[in-house]
Amino acid sequence: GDDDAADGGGGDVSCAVGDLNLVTPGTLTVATGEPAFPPWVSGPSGDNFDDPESGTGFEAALVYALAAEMGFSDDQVTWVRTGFDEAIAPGPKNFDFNLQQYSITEAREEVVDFSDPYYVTAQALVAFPDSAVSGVTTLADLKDAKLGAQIGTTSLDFVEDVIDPDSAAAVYDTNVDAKSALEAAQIDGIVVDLPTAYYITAVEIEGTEIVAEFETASAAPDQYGLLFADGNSLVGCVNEALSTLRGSGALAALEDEWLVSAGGLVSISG
Amino acid sequence: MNPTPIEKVERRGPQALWPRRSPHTREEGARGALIAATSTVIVLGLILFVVLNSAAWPKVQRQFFSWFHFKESFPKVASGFWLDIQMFLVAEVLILAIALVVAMIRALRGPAFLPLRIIVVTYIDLIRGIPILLLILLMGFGIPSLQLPGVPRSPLFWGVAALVISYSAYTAEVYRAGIESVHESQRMSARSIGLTQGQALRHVIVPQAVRNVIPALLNGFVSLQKDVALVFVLGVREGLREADIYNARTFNYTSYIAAAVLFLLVSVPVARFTDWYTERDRRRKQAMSS
Amino acid sequence: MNPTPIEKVERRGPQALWPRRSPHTREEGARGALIAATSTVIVLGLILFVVLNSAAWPKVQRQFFSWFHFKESFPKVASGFWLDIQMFLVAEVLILAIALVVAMIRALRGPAFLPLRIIVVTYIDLIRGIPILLLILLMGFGIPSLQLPGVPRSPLFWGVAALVISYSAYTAEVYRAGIESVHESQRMSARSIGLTQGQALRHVIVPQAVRNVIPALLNGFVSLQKDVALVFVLGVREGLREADIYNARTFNYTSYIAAAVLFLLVSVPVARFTDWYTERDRRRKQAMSS
Amino acid sequence: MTAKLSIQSVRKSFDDKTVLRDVDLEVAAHEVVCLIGSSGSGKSTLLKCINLLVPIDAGGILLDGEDITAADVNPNLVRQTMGIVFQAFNLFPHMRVIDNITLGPRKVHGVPRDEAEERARDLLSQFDLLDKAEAYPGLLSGGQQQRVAIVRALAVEPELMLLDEVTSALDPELVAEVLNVIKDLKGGGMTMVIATHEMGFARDVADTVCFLDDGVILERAAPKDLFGNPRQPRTQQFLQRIIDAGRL
Amino acid sequence: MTAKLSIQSVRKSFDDKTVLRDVDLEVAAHEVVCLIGSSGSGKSTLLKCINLLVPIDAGGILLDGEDITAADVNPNLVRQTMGIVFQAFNLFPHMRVIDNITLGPRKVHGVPRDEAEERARDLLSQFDLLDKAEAYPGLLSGGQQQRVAIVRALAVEPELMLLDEVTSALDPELVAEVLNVIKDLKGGGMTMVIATHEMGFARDVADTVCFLDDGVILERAAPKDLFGNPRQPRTQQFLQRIIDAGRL
Ligand SMILES: Nc1ncnc2c1ncn2[C@@H]1O[C@H](COP(=O)(O)OP(=O)(O)OP(=O)(O)O)[C@@H](O)[C@H]1O
Ligand SMILES: Nc1ncnc2c1ncn2[C@@H]1O[C@H](COP(=O)(O)OP(=O)(O)OP(=O)(O)O)[C@@H](O)[C@H]1O
Ligand SMILES: [Mg+2]
Ligand SMILES: [Mg+2]
Repeated sequence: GDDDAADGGGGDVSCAVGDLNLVTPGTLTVATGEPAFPPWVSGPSGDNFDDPESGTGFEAALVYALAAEMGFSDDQVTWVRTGFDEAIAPGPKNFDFNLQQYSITEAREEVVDFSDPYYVTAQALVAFPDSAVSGVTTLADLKDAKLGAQIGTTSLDFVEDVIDPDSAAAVYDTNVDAKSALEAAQIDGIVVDLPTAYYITAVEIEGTEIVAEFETASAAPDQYGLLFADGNSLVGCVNEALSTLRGSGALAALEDEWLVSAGGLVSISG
Repeated sequence: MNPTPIEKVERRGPQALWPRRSPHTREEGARGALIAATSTVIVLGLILFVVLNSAAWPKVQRQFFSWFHFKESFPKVASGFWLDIQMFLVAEVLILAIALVVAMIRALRGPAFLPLRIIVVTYIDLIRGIPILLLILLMGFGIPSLQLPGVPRSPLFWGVAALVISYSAYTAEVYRAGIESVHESQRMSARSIGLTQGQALRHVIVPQAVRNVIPALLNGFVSLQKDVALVFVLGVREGLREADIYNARTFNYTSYIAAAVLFLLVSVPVARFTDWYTERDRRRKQAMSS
Repeated sequence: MNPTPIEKVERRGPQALWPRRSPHTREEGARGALIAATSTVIVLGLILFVVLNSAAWPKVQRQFFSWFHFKESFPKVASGFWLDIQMFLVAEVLILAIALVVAMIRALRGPAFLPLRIIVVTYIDLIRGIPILLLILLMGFGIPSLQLPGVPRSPLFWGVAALVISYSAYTAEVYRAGIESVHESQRMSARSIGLTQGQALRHVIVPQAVRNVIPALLNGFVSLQKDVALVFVLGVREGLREADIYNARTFNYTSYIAAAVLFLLVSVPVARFTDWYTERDRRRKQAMSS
Repeated sequence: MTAKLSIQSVRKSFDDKTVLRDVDLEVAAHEVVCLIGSSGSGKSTLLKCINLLVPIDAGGILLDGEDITAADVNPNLVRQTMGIVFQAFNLFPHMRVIDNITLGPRKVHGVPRDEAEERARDLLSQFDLLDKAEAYPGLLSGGQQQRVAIVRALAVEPELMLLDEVTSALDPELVAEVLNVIKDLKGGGMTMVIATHEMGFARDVADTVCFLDDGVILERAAPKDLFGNPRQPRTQQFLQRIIDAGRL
Repeated sequence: MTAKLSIQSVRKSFDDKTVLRDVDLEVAAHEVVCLIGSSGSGKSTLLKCINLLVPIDAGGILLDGEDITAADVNPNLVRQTMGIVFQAFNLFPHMRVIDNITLGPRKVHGVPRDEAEERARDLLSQFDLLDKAEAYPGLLSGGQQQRVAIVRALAVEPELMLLDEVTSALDPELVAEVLNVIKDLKGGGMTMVIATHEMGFARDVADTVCFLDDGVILERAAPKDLFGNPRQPRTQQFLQRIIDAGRL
């Protein structure tokens, strides 16, 4: 799986449901995180949270759209949950593909396969209004800031490679811990992808705001892809379905529905 | 170098002399001990007072000590905890047995046993140096992905195996401390009645050694109880993992408190029972005197 | 019950008798030991052979044992590891001291010390029952968010403090095992020459106790060396965290191997040195005989 | 004048086993009392009670007329006025001989190290042990260890010495030396209570001999009376056996 | 006929200290040899060498003409033919008295527990210890402990007994009993090597007495000759001191 995902041989292989290389024949087995967060996976019920089967949330909705495109009915889609390590460990997988905002990088392609990107995001800075970083307008303003990010995200790469602050970024397992550090005033702000930024400022961390959005162009674009076991021939068919969705405008519609951007944010570029 | 005179002794009539219930209870430093205990309690109380009255306490309380979230998370955490207990029991039995064998091999004397001793020391040094998480990942993901025929693939199996391998190395060293604390003359006495090295270890040295290190063994016991949770990286949903999930979902840490309460419910009684038991045993077997 | 006759003894002329270099080297089970050692090596070799020749090995190797990724990740991991060493040194010194005080308080006898003993036992039981990660989170995030004036906010500070509090509880129990393994007659002798309980503990009991549990203390030492890494949950970028970051970025676990190698570079020499030193000390102070 | 040491109706049980039953004993200043009696009769236990190493169940022990078993007495100060040497050698194995001996004087009486060591070396040479000053106890023979234990007890310059079969592990050559040292101590006015199986030694050194039997002092007399003319049948039987064993 | 035990030019050093220098000793079957000598002269070390508990540096030890210090000898089988009782009591503190005694017979000789315990109780009652069978050693008095140690050594029915000052911690009443047991053993043909400070005991029981001095057997003779007419000045001096101590 060193090259393009298409080397599974998608062109030659039939993409009929019966011919697909599936973990459970006839069923599309999709993995996501435990728990999965809005706005990527939401739920219809009270807490609006973590119910992929409801098809609410961007990634959940995307999966059902892809499944339909590939010829699966909704009840032919089953969800499994994986931790980070299970998803990337070598050996057989218990899912056909896994999606939880995995950024596509070259190094990762060595051990797993990614689909074509299904979303490209910008990074955003979240902080309390009275913090040291509120009101910054240039990357240079952030040089002496103490910033945090979640491990394994391109947000972290962005802080390190693009902002490159004087004190190394604090790295957290989860945004929950990052939030606690913010509340403990151990860091000035956290960098997350924009959709997540919207969600956590609105729901999770009372009183925070999106201080700024970073222009995508200034960093390597952060592209999310579906993750497959290394060498999985399914990639080709999924990519086909994905490009159909993109061509038809269905993908953009899903983005609009779930990943609302309010606009009017301060934008910082290099 | 004149001996200090006895202070504050009153003459008493012999009728005051018996019966006495707790003779010479006044130990040196008795007042100091009372002062120390009282001031500890006062200081802790003060800290508690300051914390509880700080402006930000309600927020911290909500995030770490919320009764609501405790009740919410408890059932899930408890159900995962049951798996922890099972893993723990299986692992602990294996660890105590394997570590004992390892420690006994290490304690063998004589050049004939050198190769075995080298193997055992290498094992202990190497395994203790490796972060246990890495061992769990390596065995839990690495071995099944080799897809060797006849080799189990269950992450639970390999996770517990990794814990056993790692903890056995630590526990073997605890046993060794015990073995070395048994006086050499015991080994000699045992050999002199014709026991082999192995028999001497088994019947004479090890039983005394184990008694000598029970608190340290219990340490391993208590920390294994918590470390079984590490198999969560393999995707196993045990108690701490459930607490994690709850925490990630709600951004509230109280679920960890629920997990801690469960751990305490097991570990404290075990520790108290062990202390009571060893103390009783000690009294039965060893007089206060030479 | 007739004694077994001595087997396989040849008559030798007295000229063959001296000088002898290693008298009666043939220990019982010598052949068994050799067989055991050899077969262990053979079995390990076989396992290695099967693993290295399995179809999936190159994949596992690429993800766990890649020389390229080792070189790539090593500098970052090593720089973070330096922070680990610093945290470790500070924490270990505090732990050894605090735990000793705690263990000594626990070892005091007499009703006067009961309140102090209760405080100390509660501390040990409670702290050992709490997952160390929770303690780190609670102290590392909880205390600074109280925003008390004059109280440090640094996650490093509180992370290390949590480690010290947790490890002191475990280490105190190790010391206790040592203290209890010193024979009661030593305490009596010490008291009989007029030492107070505290002096008896300090000059007579504890020095012997520490020697008796050095391997178990070293266990704590080795595992603390790895557990300092846990402050990473507070966002501190130490060695294991750097390995984590590398792994998350590349999905490659070799960075953990780099971390393990660094740990081994410290822990193995320490373990070997300690063994050598205690053995020398033992030889100097304790004859083989009663 | 009150007695130096007065033991009044002391009772002691271990769990369900009564080891001392109403023991009464007066020891005058400068008096040497020897306790004899069969194994298990309670000699060692009585000495430990006097040293407050074993708490008594009932009765009282008075030192210079002061009840040292009273609740408000600091047992440590009491112990500083007594030296005790046990039946088994209880040296500290992690300390050199010289440190074993100077520990008490230095820590309890605050004697400077130099002075304590000088005094210790004097004592060691009296006991023919000067060359062992720097050795660890584990390297000494049994006899050497016991002699060091005696030196250690003497080093705190006690007013009252309690000796528990101190010669039992001693090489007979050295018994004479120990005897002489003890006689010197006696000459210097030391009050002593000595548990012993050496009847010759008791006859030589004791002012009073007490025969203990099953936790009771059955007979108490001057050595020549007790050995020459024992009154209790149990005492007679005990001494007869010793004569049979060639020890008297 | 070859000697039961033949010690040939045995040398032993601990680190830099030489403890045995070319010791030669022949013990015939059924002979009782007593080792006497001052503290530190090497008596205990010699007995441990014979029991192969301490490896020798040079020389040889022959049992029934067979070199038991040869490299191809299993020391365990050798030890099964000897019993040794140490100077200090080395009972196993975690085992009841009866288990201490039966451990050897059961594990080494495979005697069934019932049989071993029956035999052990016989021995215990001979030594007046039957009521202590179920007790743990820590609860026994010193004398009681040492008697149990003797019983334990006898329980494996050895061909050769090595006794290291077995009476030194014993209450004199019991010395006679132990002596009688040892005499019985001698009557039964037991070969024994006994280190002792009890000259009376040596005179009574020994066929031959060896005087050890600084790692060398200076004099070897029948007891009446050695005690009555010692030839070496060092032996005379040693005995004189013992007479002074009232022990001979
Ligand atoms: N701590 C203890 N617990 C229970 N029993 C004990 C304890 N200490 C001593 N004993 C018992 O008390 C009795 C008296 O023991 P003690 O050591 O005082 O005897 P002794 O006269 O000194 O005997 P010996 O001459 O053998 O030294 C013995 O039967 C012994 O088993
Ligand atoms: N393991 C050892 N290491 C070093 N020196 C030792 C060791 N064992 C004994 N020694 C020394 O060897 C010498 C002889 O000791 P040994 O115990 O054989 O004497 P002993 O004749 O039995 O004396 P005692 O009558 O006091 O029991 C002593 O000086 C002793 O210090
Ligand atoms: Mg006694
Ligand atoms: Mg000896």
